[in-house]
Amino acid sequence: MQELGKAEHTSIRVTPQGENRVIVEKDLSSEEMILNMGPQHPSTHGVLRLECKTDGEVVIEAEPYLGYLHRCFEKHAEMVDYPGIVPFVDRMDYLASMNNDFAYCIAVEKLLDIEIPRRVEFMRVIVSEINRIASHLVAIGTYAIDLGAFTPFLFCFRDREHMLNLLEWTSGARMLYNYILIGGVAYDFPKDFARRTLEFVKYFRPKALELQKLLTENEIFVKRTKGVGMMPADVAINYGWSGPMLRGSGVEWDLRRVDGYSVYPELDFKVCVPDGKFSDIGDSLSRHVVRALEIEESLNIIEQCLDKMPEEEGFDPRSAIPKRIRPKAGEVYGRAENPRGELGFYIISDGKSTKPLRCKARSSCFVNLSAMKELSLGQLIPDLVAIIGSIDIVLGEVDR
Amino acid sequence: MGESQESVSRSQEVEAALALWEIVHAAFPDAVSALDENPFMPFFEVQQTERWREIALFLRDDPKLRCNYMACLSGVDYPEEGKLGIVCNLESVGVHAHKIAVKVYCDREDGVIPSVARVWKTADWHEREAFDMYGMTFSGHPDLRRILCPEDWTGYPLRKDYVVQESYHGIKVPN
Amino acid sequence: MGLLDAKISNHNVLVTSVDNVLNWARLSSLWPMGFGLACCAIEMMATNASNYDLERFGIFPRSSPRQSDLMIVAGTVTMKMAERVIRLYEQMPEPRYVLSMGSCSNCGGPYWKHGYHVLKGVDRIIPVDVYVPGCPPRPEALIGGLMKVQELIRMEQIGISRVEALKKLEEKNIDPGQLIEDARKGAMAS
Amino acid sequence: MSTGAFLPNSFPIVMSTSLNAWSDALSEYFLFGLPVGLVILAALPLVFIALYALTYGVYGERKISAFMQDRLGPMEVGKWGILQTLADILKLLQKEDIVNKSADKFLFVIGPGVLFVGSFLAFAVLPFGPAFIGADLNVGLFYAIGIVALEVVGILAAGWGSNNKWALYGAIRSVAQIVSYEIPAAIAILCGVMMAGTLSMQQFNILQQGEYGFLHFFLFQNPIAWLPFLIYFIASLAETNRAPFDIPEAESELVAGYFTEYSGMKFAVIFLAEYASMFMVSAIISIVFLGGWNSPFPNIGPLLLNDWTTGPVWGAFWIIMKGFFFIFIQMWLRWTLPRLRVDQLMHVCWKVLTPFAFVAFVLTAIWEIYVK
Repeated sequence: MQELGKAEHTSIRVTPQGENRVIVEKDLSSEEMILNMGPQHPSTHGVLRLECKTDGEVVIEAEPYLGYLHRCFEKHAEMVDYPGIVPFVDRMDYLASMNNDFAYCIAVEKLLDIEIPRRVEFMRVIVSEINRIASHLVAIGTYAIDLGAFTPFLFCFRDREHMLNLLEWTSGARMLYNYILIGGVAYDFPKDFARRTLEFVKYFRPKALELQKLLTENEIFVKRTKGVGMMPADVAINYGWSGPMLRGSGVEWDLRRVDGYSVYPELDFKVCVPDGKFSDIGDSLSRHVVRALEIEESLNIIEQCLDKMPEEEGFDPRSAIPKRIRPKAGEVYGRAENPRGELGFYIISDGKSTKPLRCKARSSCFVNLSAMKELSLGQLIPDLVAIIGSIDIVLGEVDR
Repeated sequence: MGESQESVSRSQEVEAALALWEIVHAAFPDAVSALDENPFMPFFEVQQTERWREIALFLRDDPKLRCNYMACLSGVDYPEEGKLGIVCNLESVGVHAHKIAVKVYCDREDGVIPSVARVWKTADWHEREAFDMYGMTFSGHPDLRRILCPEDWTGYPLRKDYVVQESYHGIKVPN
Repeated sequence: MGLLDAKISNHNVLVTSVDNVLNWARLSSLWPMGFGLACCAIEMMATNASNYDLERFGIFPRSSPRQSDLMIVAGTVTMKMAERVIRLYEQMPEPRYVLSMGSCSNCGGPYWKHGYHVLKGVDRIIPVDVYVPGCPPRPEALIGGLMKVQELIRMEQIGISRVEALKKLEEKNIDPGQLIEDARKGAMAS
Repeated sequence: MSTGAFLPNSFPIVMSTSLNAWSDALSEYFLFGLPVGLVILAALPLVFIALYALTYGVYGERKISAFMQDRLGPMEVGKWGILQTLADILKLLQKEDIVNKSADKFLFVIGPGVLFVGSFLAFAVLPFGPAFIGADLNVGLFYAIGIVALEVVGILAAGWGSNNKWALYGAIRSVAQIVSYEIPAAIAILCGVMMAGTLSMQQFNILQQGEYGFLHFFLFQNPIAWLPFLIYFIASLAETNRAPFDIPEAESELVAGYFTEYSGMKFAVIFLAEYASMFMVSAIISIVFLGGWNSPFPNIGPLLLNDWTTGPVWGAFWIIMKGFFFIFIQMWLRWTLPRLRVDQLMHVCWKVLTPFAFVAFVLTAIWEIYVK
């Protein structure tokens, strides 16, 4: 079974330059069919809709339709004041609320030009890295479901619960935390947080390995994802890809390293890119592998942060929060590395009101998904599912 | 975040942007404005809107610039000036370490901005979103349709004078 | 009551026990449609997953509306989605139930005031049987809501309408938390 | 080979000792001139399918998958959830039976019926122990393989009649898959037939009888028998649409495959048919390669394990247990592996399994003619 699928029809493999694109010959009996995938479909990760033109199993063209979860974030951002936006930001990428808050707070703090206590920075990094692991686990789990393996999904969710418990213990909410505030965080860590987090890290390391054995190294999984949805690096940059998607194409681009915001410059972590031995650089498998490797890196970051974090008795994490948040006139583009890529906020302040004049969220999924049309050309329907899964979209962030 | 470290990196950012702007200004002396040297987001404005695509291509392809990555394209409404605009955050990934923002304006009613969807493919959806929310047209866009709101939605929601429609397909919209 | 929606005016012992058996069957195998819309969908998935395991109650998600009995509207319903929700609801076979999960589908939630594109409550388009508040509701809350649906089914009889059953349910107010507690105690005892 | 190979004295339960005694007796039973016995004969496998699908098929699968996934599975409906499947069936009975307007009503309605009849008819030649078989045809195995293929018609009717694109995709995929995998499966079975020299299901069992238990099974009689055994097992997964070949009902791709549009009782019938054919292929593999209703235990000196565990009731026990064992492996694979892509599936069939099946065929022939 080692050679299983080796002679896959190379004519169907697509590279975006288009030299290997499948050309469906129009003979007399062939007829195109329009297949409407979604908005309620198990593999579209929510309410994405794809209108596929198909010829048999081959997708000639897939046009994504968005907006089924358009919740008017930008309108709300203009209607409520700066701290009031945080809960809405939470609900954008609901799998990684902490990271969203972090990105938003970075943008506003840049505008306010305030200094954050060092301990708060560490706390922010810890919670957002925990949330990054949780988010990657959902991404990997749902990807497994897309490819037909149900058990890894449940393993992922089982381990995710531990992280949710940690974050709930810290912030009081299971999913949408509203924890990172402008200028600080809502509460100090509970007593013993460090010990329990380290316990979790110790528990989770073998589980991550188990997941890797069950899924990533599975022969069928590799056959299903290797070489599917190829995206060369330059095209990926042109499409504005970021995060694990861009790194999957072999570009070492991580905002934690490039921008070096917060305390990331002090931390020792690797920017994960595929080495091209296990996967073809730029395919779905690479993107999956990058996520799997990042889980490991995030665990390292958490350990380092817990080690370096200054301990202070009676620390008030809200001490740096301004009494009245009214930035001076100006505009800013602040961004941070979300589990799905670059999450940026473009904020205009008029200097007079406590509400932003404009707050645009540059969501990573939205941008990553825009390459869907190109990626899907000439693929088979099962590959289409594999590609959507590898993009790891969260519709809340795509549609905002 | 260390204050001193941050201010150093910021000024570096502005310096890089200034060097970038000088090259663009030399190539298009009439079309671009002076650089706004604010520490958060240095930007310049495109004064001849119709030359925006040319400038964009130059920004992307000039070997000294190579702004190959468009981080963000946001539509903005300026009701006082009677204008709509877009703000593009550009960056060079893997080649140079500089970034800059560009602003392009158009009229509020029936405004047209040249599309850069063929320069940066990511601009395709961003421009569709700006069209959806603000209603400016992007000339030369391959597929300019609404992206988030339904096709038959009335009005442009993010304009400051937007009024929500009463019902959509028989369903009451406002609360 | 679908096929059995015949008018039976006087309830005797026989009809009542048939009722009980049929109701038991329906409440023991509620197959929800995996209808994840937004944030709540993740909590719904978490409830289906190992830690909360809805399958204990015989609830396991089907992806086709034709084979499902219960629609869990998990998340924000937007204007663009509204017509699809109606269509999916109509595709479900009777007897069908709707559980509105989370503030967004209950009433629009945080998007109540400025959400021009958000439907302010899924009950504006389809009839809702049970509302579960929360943003998002915890898995325990969802399980509580599902127990409420089970209670509603238990109240149903051949010949009486859903509205009357709902009224009966309101009269007989049952605390879902207590139900879970009782079930747990029962499981511990056995 | 005669029926004299039985050891009459070793039967633990005093019953008629000759082959097919129960079924022969039943078939001669007439009540008021009506062939009641024949009806019972036909009804028994049906009852078996229903019971097995209710208990082991659905409930067992849910429990097994739950334990593999750190869950509990059905717990609240009856003690440990044992009434879960009963509740499901009762509920499905009450559901509205939807036939959509644009469906081809005739095909839509007969689809599940054909599907079920196809898999049920094969049970006619399945020996449930030495004393019971529906019809001891001399071409029993051939008949079983042939009649199971009737399912394809039912699936195609269901998928086409639904007038749903997902159902159509599911049906076409399923038909392509089943028809393709018939070939390696049939060739692999032919290897077993060559070893036995017969097509009769009962004869297969008798030939694998002996005091050394499992050593008489065809799997261990021939150094290359494991090859057709594996080929047939893999092909049988594909024929019954089980993972990793479950692409016709791939939930994440095709919603629910060819039964997307089915609700209520028709859906239950489709499920019943699926579980029936799962048992059928498992029974065939255990009859052809693993001795069917023969006890796997050998006689070790004074411990007459083989003799003690042989008899009509023991026979039924063994064949059902062997079937269940293979179904368990099917479930195990189902909850572990991702699924293949369509073209990879066809690749496995035509470029891997079929050539190897031919190789196995030739090698078995050589072994049978020149070595044995």
